[in-house]
Amino acid sequence: MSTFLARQSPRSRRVTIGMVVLLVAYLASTFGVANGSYGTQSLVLVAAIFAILALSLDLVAGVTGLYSLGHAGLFALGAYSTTLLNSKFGWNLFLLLPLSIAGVGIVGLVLGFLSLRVSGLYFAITTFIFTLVVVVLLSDFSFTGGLQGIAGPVFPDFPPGLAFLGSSVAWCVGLSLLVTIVIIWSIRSSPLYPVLLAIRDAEPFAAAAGVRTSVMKVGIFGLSASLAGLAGWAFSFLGFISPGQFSWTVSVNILVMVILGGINTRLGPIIGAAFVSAFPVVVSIDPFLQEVIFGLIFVVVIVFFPQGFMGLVGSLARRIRARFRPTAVVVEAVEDDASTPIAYAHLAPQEAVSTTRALPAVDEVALAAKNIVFGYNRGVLALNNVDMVVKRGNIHGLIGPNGSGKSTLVNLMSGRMSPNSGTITADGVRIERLRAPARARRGVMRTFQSAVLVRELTAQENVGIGLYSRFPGIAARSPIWPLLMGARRDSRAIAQKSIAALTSVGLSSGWATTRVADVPHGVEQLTQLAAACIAEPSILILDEPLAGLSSGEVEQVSEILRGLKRAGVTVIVVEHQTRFIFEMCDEVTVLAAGELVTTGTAADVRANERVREVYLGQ
Amino acid sequence: MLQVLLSGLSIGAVYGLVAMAFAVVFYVTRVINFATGQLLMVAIMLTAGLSKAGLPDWLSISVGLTASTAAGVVIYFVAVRPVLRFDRFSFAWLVSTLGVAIVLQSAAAIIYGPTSQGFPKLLNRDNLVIGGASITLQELLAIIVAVVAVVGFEIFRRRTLFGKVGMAISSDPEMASAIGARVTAYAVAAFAIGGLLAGAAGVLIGPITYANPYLGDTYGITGFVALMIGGIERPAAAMGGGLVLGVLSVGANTFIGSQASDWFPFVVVVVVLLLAPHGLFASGDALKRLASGIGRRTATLKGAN
Amino acid sequence: MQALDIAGLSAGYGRYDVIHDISLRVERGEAVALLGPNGAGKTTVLRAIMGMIKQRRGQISVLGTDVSRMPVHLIARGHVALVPEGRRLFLDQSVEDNLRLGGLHLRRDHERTERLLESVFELFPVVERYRSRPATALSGGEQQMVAIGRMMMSDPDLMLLDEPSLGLAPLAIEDMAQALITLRERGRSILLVEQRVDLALQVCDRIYVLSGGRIVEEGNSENVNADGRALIDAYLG
Amino acid sequence: MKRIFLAASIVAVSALALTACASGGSGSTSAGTILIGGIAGTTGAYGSTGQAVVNGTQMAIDEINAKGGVIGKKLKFEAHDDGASATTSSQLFNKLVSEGAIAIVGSPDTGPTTASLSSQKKIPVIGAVDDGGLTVYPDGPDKPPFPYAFSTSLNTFAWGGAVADYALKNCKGLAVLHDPSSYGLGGLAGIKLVFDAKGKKLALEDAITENWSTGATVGLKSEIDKITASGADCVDVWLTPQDQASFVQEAKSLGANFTFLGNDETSADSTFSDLAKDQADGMISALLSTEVHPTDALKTFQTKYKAKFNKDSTPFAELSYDAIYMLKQAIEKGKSTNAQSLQNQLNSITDYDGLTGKLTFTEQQHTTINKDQLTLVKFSTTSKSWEPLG
Repeated sequence: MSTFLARQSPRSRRVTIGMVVLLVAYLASTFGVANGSYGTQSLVLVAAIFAILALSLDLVAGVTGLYSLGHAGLFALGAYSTTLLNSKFGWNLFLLLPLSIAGVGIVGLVLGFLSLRVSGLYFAITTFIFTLVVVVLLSDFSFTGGLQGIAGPVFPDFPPGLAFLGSSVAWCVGLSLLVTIVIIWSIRSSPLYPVLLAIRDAEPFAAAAGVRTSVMKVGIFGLSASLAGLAGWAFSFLGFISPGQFSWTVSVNILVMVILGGINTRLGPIIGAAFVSAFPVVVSIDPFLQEVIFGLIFVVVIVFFPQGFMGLVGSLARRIRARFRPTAVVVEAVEDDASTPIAYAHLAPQEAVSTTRALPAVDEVALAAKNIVFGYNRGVLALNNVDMVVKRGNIHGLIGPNGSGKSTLVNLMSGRMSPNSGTITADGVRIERLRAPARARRGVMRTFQSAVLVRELTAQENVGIGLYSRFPGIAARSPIWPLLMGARRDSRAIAQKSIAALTSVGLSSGWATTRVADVPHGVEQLTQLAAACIAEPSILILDEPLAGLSSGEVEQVSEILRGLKRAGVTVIVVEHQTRFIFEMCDEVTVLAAGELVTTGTAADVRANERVREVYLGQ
Repeated sequence: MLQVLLSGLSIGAVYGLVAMAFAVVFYVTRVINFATGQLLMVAIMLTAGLSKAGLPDWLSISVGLTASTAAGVVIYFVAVRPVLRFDRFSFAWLVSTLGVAIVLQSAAAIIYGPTSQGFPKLLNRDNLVIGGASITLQELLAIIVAVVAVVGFEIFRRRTLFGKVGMAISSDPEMASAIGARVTAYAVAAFAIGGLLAGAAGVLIGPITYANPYLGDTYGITGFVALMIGGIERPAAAMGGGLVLGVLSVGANTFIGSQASDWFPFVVVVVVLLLAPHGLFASGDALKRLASGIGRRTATLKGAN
Repeated sequence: MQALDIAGLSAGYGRYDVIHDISLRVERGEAVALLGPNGAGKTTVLRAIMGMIKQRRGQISVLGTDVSRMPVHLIARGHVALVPEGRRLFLDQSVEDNLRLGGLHLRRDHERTERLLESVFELFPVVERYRSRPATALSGGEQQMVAIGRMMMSDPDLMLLDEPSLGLAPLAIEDMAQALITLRERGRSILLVEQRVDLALQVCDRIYVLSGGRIVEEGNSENVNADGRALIDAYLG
Repeated sequence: MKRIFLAASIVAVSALALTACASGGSGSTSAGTILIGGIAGTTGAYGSTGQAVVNGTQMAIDEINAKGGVIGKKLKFEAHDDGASATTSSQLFNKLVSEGAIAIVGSPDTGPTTASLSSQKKIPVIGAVDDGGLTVYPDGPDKPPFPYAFSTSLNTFAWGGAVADYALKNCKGLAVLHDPSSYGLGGLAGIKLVFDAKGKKLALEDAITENWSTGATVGLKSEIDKITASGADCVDVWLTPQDQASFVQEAKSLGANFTFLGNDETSADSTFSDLAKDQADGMISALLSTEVHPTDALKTFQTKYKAKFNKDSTPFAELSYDAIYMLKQAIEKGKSTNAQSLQNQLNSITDYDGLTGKLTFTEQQHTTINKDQLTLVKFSTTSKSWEPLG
């Protein structure tokens, strides 16, 4: 142990010690509960089971932005399948553990797949109906015990030698919660977490980074469902199950727990679950008055602390910290920076981006769009028979007046949309029907006109999202991420590469740890550029990279582009600032009103009469 | 058959009014008021209480409706506005409106006691026989009120300037305020109309269900399911969903079996959501959209290969 | 009394300011252009005037009234109207309804509303032809005219236009420029955000150039035409 | 990092606190009192029944304590509201058992939960265990009951049997509308037991899902046609009093000429007759014979109850009162509060002279009230009361 600790850095050593302390404390309290009175046990165990549900819901609702009201139904499936298969068919309870986790997980995958055709509120509604249907089925069939329910299986006691451990059910529930906490907290500390937030807040960005967002959403919902199955399995040992315990109000209550405790926080769902489930049992006053107070607490907490208990704790903590260390508040430091020019790190263009994929064969065609036709729903054609051929290793400009179809063409090339007709090839392979993530995996990366980043994450974490497709198995490994040596190494590698990428676009390390919500526009744009460069693309498409940048920052971007060119990356730039385009680009394509005007060198284009006409408005 | 249709429509009208109460609020504010069922309950309890105290029925009913309308407005100011001011896109109103629902329900139980109380019979004694099917005048009134509500609302929405401002707020609240529309006033109005519609549903169903503080849950949920069937985007569609739900429940009861009214409507809801995820009446032609949807999907599948 | 007087305005979204210490004014009957590259903060200035974002510092007065803390709808009723970026018509409603909604606070003055409607139709005959069509059915240029018409319907003293030329065919742009000139000649004050310098110079008396959220240049259109051409080029390539 | 330590210390502190609670909890009853737990839904639409149960129990306990308690110890009654929630009910059951309760009274609304937990935890559940019937005999009237559930409650089997007896004598055909919970199914089982014994069949049986808290079932009207079609002239409406009232009114306003029969709830309080008003006339139900012909003891109890709680006593108060005295007898005979001893002693109580009649438990019989203790009654609007039939 000591040698293991000695090998770690001081920070990670502290983290490890902290984790061990936390684990020991957790097991000690489980021991305490297991040896406590029945009353304490039933109180804590019900709260713990709802904590599992709340944590699993927070993963889909808080982190991934899918407000599920199907968790009571999934919970019911876990509890009923365990009870029925055990009592009617005599299946072993420990065999039923993996079965109910997997079974409910599969139901979750199917439900997620069907529901994700709709998003936002409609996702909530579809999953809500799922809960209603499950409960109606459970109440109407006689083998489920109908409305009155059915007694759950009895969990085997510990063998005599272990009897000092106390109630076996308490350990069963305690360990189930522990597993859930480990999984959820691991995901929260893994590189998957920023990716999930990106799916929630900036889906195009995630897709452009190579994340198959819809697959990911279904997968995360499936994982969350299997945790609800685990909760159901454990719940069946608490005594008695009946349809009323899994009604739609329970679904809503779980969401209430998450929101009341603090959505998208580590401890919030647990606190919310403990409060909501324990309140009616612990507070014994006039029962009607108790209900009134319960309702009032909902309203008051949400109205005054819309981010729930954790929001309250957070603001208190900030206030206390501010009192003791007023200068250390990061936000203030940033606001000071706002008025001064962005602090750039020393530029090291030659190291800007190292790419191993691009081959410097200038005459070869990197990307070719041929005969592209595209129209939005039955309207006029946004692009009519447009050709664009980009040579390898070139910087290729794409210009045209507003509304000429530049952004549309970029979206077609990067895979946000597919053309009505025409072909797009990258490195000789047809890609026009591939979705954005698949194109990203083929080395076609892009940035967006106005940066779409996850505002609550730091610049460094945002850049790390760009590496998603470069580190295999991030999603699969995320549930036990901190426990894997290789994964921790990957985390460090991702952090280092992200910082390096930020440095290579000229952002000093101070910006790396600042939330994107707090950085100025220029830094956000450069962060986005770093996120696209970090995955070592062979073709990089930049959609108005200069939008909103100061002249110093424009020079910065020029420098980065030159570095990319040296590294052999093919770059396509859409930009309004024609001076920049003419200076930087080997070739320039001009569009106007959805049609190709010309393609040629800067000098050719400048001299072209039609270009002057349509573009410069003369 | 006609009997099923008439009975179904009459109960569906009540579901539809509750669904419309949800939808009107959602239309303007993008908020689902989870205390809508409790507004129905407020109207029922007050009407019953005042009528028992000796007030004439019409006066009790008007006080009941006024109270549910006012309660709707109070919910907006207490539970919705502060939440939306903090974050326009948060779902926190889910918790706060639910909290109000619990408070209203428990307060009613404290005041009136938890057991059911009598409700004025109104028109429930008088029967009308149409083509072999019988319907009470109260049920007929429910259908009429529903028709008036939906037609009136649509005329108001499409033909009056106020209605058009409402539409504008619904589609782009910020731009609507930039042409001088008082978005807050419209939100208040929406909550008031929601309260009135829910209250009307209460008065119409009261003679059958009697007055009970826990009625809000029962009708809140059926109204919500009706909303799902019809589609949440347009109040008129919500009413359509209510009528469909009513006819389906009564039809299932008559033709399949008494308990089929529990599950059959949900089967329909599932089918509806699979075919038209945004509800049956969400936009004119669900089937056409379905066909084009399938076409699109096969196209993308082909593309993926 | 100026149509618009902005002093020391800083504003933005979230924690961060997009525009810093902006001061500008529009005299009555004057057309002023706000130029600058994408992301310079032009739209933010318009949104701040309209009350659509909270400003952190500074003062905005319209016709001598301080509107800094006023809610949006009151500013709109105080004779300011906006043609926003992307037009933002009420797409599910007819062209005529869109126009009449623009004249919301004049609803009691039927005569004036009808007169304004006539003047919109006079300026944009094509809009009259499509008056009963839903706004979605119109092309981009036609929608832009409806958006300008909607702004005119409130009979505003100060007109804010955000890139009205966006997505328009060259001919339509010319029509629109003429319409704006007509409006200015009728004594309206105009603040025009535009990327097309030629259009801005054609319509406006004075310009401000915005970059990185700050005003970096101001001057008369003639001066800019004469010797400021280089300056504009510096910004727009 | 800081957060982790913070979290760790929170967990550690709460662990200590919980262990402290745990050690404090178990010893509290040994100091000369006997704890009896109570679980009853005292809120919700069904709350008045729960309140009656709590009040009746409390009266018995106060009386016993006033006379010096049981085997030298005072009784202590701790009742909680389960809000008609099975989860809360199991939590409360565990809580009360852990505090040392020797028996649990109730629950009148989550009986299936308390009855099945009683056999799991081997702690007697007594008194108003829902409405007897299937709650106590989960596998049907002819199978063994839950070994630790001793119901003195109104018994759906008994009421079903009494109603069936009436129907066999007076009706051409009987239709039963019942709710699908153990309550309605219990009534149905009681009716069928009598019909099967005579080789008769029901004209119609239909399960109606109703919201137990409010009734408020709206699809009842379409049942009227089904009943007419089945040829039945009598209808037993085994639903909530609200739904009974609503159904009777609808049927009568449509001119259907049925004889309406009720269940134990119909005549238990005034809910039905208040709601149905004039239409309540002629409704047939059954009452405990002791209610119809009250004994002196019952009259005294009812007066005292009214004086104490300012409410009329209901059978639920009376039968809970009886349950406590039967428990007292069991404790005294066995001289122990041990669960095993209580079970044995309760099983051997014969003809206890209670407010609700002569009460007997045996190993097979875990409900005290059977159909022989009932008197059929009919509601009269003129006297505004339930009058015994012939």
